[in-house]
Amino acid sequence: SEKAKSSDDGAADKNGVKTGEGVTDSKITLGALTDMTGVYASLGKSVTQAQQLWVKETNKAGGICDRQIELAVRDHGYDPQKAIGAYTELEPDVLGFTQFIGSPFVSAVESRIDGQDKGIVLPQAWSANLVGSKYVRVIGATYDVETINLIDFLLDGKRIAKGDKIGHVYFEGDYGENALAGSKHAAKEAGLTVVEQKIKPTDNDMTAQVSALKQAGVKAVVISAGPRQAASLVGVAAATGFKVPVVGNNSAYAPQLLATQAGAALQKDYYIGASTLPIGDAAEGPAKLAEAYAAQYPKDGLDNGVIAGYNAASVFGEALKKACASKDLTREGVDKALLTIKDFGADFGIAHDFTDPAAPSTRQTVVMKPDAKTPGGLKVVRPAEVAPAAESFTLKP
Amino acid sequence: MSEAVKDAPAAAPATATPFTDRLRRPAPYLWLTGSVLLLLFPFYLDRFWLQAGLFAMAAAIGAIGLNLLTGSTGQLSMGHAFFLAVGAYGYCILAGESGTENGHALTGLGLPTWLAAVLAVLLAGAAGGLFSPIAGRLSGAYLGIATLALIFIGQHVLFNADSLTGGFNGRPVPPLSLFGLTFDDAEVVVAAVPFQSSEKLWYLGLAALLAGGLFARGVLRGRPGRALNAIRDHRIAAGVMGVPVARYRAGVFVLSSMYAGLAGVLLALVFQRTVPEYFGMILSLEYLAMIVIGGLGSVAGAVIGAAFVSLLPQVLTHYSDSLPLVSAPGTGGIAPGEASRYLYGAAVVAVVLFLPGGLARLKNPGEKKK
Amino acid sequence: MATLEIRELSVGYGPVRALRDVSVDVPAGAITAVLGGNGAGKTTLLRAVSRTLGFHRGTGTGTIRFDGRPLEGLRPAQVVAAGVIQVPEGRQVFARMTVADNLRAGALGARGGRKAAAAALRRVHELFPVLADRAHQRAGLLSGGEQQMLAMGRALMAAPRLLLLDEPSLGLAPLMAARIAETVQEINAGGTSVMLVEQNAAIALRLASTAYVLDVGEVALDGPAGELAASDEVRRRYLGVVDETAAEDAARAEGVTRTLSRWSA
Amino acid sequence: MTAAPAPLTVRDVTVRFAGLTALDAVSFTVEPGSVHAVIGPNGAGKSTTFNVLSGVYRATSGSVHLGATELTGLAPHTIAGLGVARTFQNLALPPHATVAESLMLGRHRLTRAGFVASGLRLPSATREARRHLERVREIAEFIGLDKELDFPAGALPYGKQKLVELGRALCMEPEVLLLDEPIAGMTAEERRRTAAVVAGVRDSLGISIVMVEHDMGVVMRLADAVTVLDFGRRIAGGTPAEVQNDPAVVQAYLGAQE
Amino acid sequence: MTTFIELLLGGLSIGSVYALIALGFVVIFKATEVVNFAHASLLLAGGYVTAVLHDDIGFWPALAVGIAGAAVVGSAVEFFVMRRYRGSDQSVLAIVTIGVDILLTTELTRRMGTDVLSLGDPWGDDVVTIGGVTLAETRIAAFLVAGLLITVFLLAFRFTSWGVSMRAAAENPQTAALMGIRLGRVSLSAWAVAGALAAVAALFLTVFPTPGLERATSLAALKAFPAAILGGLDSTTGALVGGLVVGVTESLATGYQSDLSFLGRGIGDLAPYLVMVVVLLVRPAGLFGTKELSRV
Ligand SMILES: Nc1ncnc2c1ncn2[C@@H]1O[C@H](COP(=O)(O)OP(=O)(O)OP(=O)(O)O)[C@@H](O)[C@H]1O
Ligand SMILES: Nc1ncnc2c1ncn2[C@@H]1O[C@H](COP(=O)(O)OP(=O)(O)OP(=O)(O)O)[C@@H](O)[C@H]1O
Ligand SMILES: [Mg+2]
Ligand SMILES: [Mg+2]
Repeated sequence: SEKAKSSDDGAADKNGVKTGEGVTDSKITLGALTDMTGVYASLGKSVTQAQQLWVKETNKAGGICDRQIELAVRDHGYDPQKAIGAYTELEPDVLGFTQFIGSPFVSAVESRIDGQDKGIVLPQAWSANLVGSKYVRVIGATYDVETINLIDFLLDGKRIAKGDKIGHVYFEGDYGENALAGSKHAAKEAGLTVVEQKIKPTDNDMTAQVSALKQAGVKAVVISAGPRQAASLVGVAAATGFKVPVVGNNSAYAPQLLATQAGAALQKDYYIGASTLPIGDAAEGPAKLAEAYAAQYPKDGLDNGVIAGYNAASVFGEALKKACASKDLTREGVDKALLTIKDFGADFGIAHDFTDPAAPSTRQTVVMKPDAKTPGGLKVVRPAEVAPAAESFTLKP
Repeated sequence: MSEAVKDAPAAAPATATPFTDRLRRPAPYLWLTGSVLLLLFPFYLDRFWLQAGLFAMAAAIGAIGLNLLTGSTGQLSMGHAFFLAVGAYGYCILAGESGTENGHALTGLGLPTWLAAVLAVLLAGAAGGLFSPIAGRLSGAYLGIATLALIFIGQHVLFNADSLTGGFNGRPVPPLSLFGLTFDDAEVVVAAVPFQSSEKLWYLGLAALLAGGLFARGVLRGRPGRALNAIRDHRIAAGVMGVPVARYRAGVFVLSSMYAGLAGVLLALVFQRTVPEYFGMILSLEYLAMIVIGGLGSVAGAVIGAAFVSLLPQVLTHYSDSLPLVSAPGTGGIAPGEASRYLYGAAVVAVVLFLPGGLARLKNPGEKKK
Repeated sequence: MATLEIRELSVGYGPVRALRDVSVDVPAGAITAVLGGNGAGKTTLLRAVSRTLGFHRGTGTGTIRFDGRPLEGLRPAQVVAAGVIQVPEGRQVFARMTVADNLRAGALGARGGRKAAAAALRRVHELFPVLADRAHQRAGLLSGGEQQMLAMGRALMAAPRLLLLDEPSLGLAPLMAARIAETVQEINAGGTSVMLVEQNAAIALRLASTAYVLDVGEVALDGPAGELAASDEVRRRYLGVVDETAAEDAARAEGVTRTLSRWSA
Repeated sequence: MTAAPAPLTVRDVTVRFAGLTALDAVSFTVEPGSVHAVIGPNGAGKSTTFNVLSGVYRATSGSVHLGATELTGLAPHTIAGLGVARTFQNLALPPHATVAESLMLGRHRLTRAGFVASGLRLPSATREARRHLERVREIAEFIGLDKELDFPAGALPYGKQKLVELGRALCMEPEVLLLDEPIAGMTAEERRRTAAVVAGVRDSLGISIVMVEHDMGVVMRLADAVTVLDFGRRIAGGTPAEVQNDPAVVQAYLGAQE
Repeated sequence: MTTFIELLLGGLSIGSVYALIALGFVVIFKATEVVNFAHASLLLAGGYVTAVLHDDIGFWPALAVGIAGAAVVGSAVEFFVMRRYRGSDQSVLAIVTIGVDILLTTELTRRMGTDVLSLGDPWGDDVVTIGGVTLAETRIAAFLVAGLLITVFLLAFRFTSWGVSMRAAAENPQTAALMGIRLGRVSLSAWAVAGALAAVAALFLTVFPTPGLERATSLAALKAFPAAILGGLDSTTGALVGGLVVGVTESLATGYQSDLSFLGRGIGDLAPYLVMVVVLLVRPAGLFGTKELSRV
């Protein structure tokens, strides 16, 4: 049968470039496992479109290694069965994945990735649990590190001080609980106490949480949830006269929120951390991308998913170029190439270092603030910086 | 009796006896061809299709169980996913080793995997038994929504009992070993075809499905099946006929939970890692859709419905590039995920509308439901 | 004149033929009885008139006219609006509703106003005092006979022009059955035509002016009730009047010789 | 089976529902092997009596014994297990199951196959099913339902459905058979035939039969003893002839005879 | 103590929104004995129409059109789908509504995309403070509206012929038809009313303190399930009480989660279900539901 074993690895093209899965003489196929119809639809859409934009630009510029890039996209709608199915489907035909939304699903296939498949996967999730694999590479600071940086921002601004209580409202699951680990670490270092409030993605009304935090007397709140929860939290806090700063992780904001009732409150005392500059920033990288993206997708708004997606695709592209240079476009070759990338992506505010699989590609965080006047709705209030407490923090013992 | 009376009635419907029933089934060679095809698939299909098939088999086992409960006894359950979770996690906990993963301590009993699989199924049954004060007393919509509570309780436990479930991280699933054969990704070459976990599990899944199907058929055609139907049709009369209603209701709940448990074990083996997100309400609803699409109260219906519901999205996504109407993700238009939901929603509505007995009726329109 | 004319009516339930070319007339102001054994098609006949065959997946051909107006193509509610009210077989009370609400449901199809409904209710309570006593009890908890009374009372609430009764005395004690008979007569005297399906042929034939006998879906006999009551066939099969020879016939035909031995296993 | 059937004793049974006494200290005894009729106006409490006897209702006070066994307070299926079978005044047949299946349900208490045995199709289960199906055929033939065995019970005419009910109860091989209006809704000829079946059951099986019936003709012909209820109280009892001429009975129930 | 009162009042206020949603379930159940899983999508439909129109025609007209629109969607579901299944098994019908829900939700979320839509209500984020406890004005409005609507329906079911028709049609369609009840009209009206109620509920579910209408809003509607069951699926009073109980339970469980942390955190969602299970153990038909009635 067709499945009968035939050795096809180690093939080389006329230029002596070794090729493997997902690479032909004229084409490099990359996979993207995204969510455009499920709970992370807004992220998935921006990331995917940005990556498609990158593919288009790259191909226009002649491709990589004389090959055109092709992106095979599968929308799993945040359904584990579909996600795993899509991974299984694409894996034999692609070189690697520029995107894999849903860290639980990435964890689910991680043993396959590390054990046999060995293709690079760049998940669009910033959980520390994903760090440590040679092939699954998180781009940017993980949630715990980001949270430590955010708390540092509050300490820095003298908004909180030793002995204070801070509230942490977080999602059940990977994202929230990883962020919580960060805030606990930061609190320990700075002599703070964390008041926990765990919520589920279906909770949209933060009234009870605000009541509880107010009662506990917290001086600031960290939110590691979705945009809606952040909007409700900030809105309710403002309306009930609970005037404390609120900081959120990069997933706790969407520019659409500015048009809601909470819009005004969000622009007052709410801060978001991320490992890239905001898309509306005047720096060259974001500005150019914003322009190109708006030209390509005039109907869609700009948000930070655009940068995240584009950045991830460029990292993959960079690895491909290096692999091409060393004449090895196999998965192994690309992985080796990625491990040599040390200082990439500074156009978007932060340089990433991929040489150590056990560490996130950066520990820096840009702190931003919602602002209705900038495209993408965010402006920088503190440029990329690492909190001392985040320097050496590792989640894994 | 006079001769005239013995004349068969003009419009005699299908007889109920198993013997004649057997005669009415499609010719044996059809079965034979089907079986041979099923047995050969691992030699030709790639992992994606095998895995999709395995998902469908697991779903079919679970759906058979749910059909015993909802179709045959009239007890609506929306908590099926909970018992799937008990099976899946039960297996992991029983078979897994204690240790730490990602900094979390994980408890495991390290039992032989085959024993763990059996115990996991029993554990799911026991979980169903714990629910029997409710399952024995409630029916209809009330039971349906009461069982929904199981989903929420289940998810809560899955996320919070870290040391057992691994929390949001889930747990790795130890590969099953049976008679010295391990169902893992280590390649075994059979007829020049490399057999990995999917290929090996394929046969395990087939065997489990066949056994589960035959067992359910036996139950339905036998004394318990009649008692269950009687409870569905007229609870008081069933009691007066000597059927202990609460005990049977609880009993079938346990049995259906065990089917779910078995499905859960198989799913876990296919997934190779348990993820708490999977065992949510949507999954329960999908199972309900399966049995309605396939045909309430029938084993074949459950299998057909399960195949339909579980394969449809995978197939649509797979062929999303070449299907009209459906556009590739990110290019605007209807995404394959959406298209498959439209189709699946419409299928639920349409099947019930045009085939009141479910898809199973298509095969054999005259056949009595069972 | 309000007349019901049924012509060449054939009805089938899937493959089962329940009625074949049945023609029946219910003249205005008269009581017409329909007799027949189990499965003869009596209920089917009434369903065809009230247009509720659809609920049983039955289909029919032929014509049914009420007051010259064809009933085919009407919805059940429109038939009710025309003044044709049926008391269904097997009581069919709304079990979870109170007795009072059942009666209110009966009045929904009535053409009279609030006053007429109040008067009808008074009348029903007079006929069946137990329905007044139990006004707030759930109908499903009534005894079988009480439910039958409720079903009858409910139909009377609608002030029908043509009343279709499907075994109104089923399960009623002799006294109550006699009361129902009187009531039917009284209603009829008030100008309502009645089509009466009854197993209790004695009562039916006494009340009715004409009668039809259905046998396996066909009209076997019809004529003035008095004449039918005198015929041997009707006497033996429906009136339970047994003379010597008939009893012997019956014994032979029915295989009374059959016995059942004790199960010993 | 048991050689000497036991008497069924109802002693001082009272049943109260919110604001209503459906049975008020009713006592009677059903002699073994006899046909005992319970008659009375509508709502007198006849079906309630049956519901108490079969365990569907719980008596507020009083007791029911079958021989020495106390039935009061037992669950319906336990009572069925002791050999008390009944039919229902308002049919209680599964609409889609065939007559044969409905009758097989009656065999429930006599058969053993559970989930495991049936699921695995153990030979014991198969054998059992075959034997009992045989007996079901026999009973169906006895009551004249052999032609309808494969029909869905729900599509049969009312009178036939009543027969199926009777057959299902007979299939339980009862010691006491409770018949709630077994011949209502039948023509005279069918009544006669059904009455013959009931008589045949008593004669050939020798079981006790308690029967609620409004057809006095049949009661007179079949019953060995009669209990008359009115408003939940026992107002008369004795042989059919005695009861028929009891003025209280005439006044409450029979009315002026035609 | 003020926390307790604040949480209690907060719970009552969100509870009245749940009560409104639950009322929609109850109306359909009373009229057709169907558990309507498509209710969440009706809610989405009503909210969506209001959200896209309010900019152009103002809030109140938009709300009116939204209510009418959801009523039309509800009627369409009845007319094109549910009507064809009359007489089917209850669980089959429930599952058909799941199919309908999938269709409607997919279409609506596709239209909404990833936006968070504002309904443009006039209350904004205004709050009132009573004795140190702050409450959103929107929630007070919700409480009043829920109370009003539930009273109206309670009376309508009990005293109008519409109510009698509806209950009769639900219980025994054939006999109801024999009473001259127009089954089609009755169930159509029930679905229309449920749609309208869903639109009202959508308004209160998406205004402050929640950020707005978006694809996940329909998930929040699921919380009305325990509310409807707990109160009794066929009871309007039950919808109100159930909604309030769920709201308060959820609010207290959330507010005191630190004290309850031995149960695992985040039990706010779970607590209503636990309360529901306990209630069902004691009263299998909910607090105010009609007990399963059966005599033979
Ligand atoms: N719903 C149904 N589906 C299939 N067949 C039916 C249905 N209802 C009635 N029949 C068949 O139609 C025929 C006539 O039945 P029908 O109920 O009209 O008889 P009937 O004269 O009213 O009998 P009874 O005196 O027992 O009430 C019977 O053979 C019966 O089996
Ligand atoms: N579960 C119940 N709840 C309330 N009342 C009941 C219940 N069961 C029976 N009753 C009442 O008890 C009385 C006796 O009912 P029962 O059914 O025993 O009468 P019956 O003698 O069988 O009458 P029929 O000849 O009309 O069948 C009736 O008035 C009935 O309404
Ligand atoms: Mg009839
Ligand atoms: Mg009775």
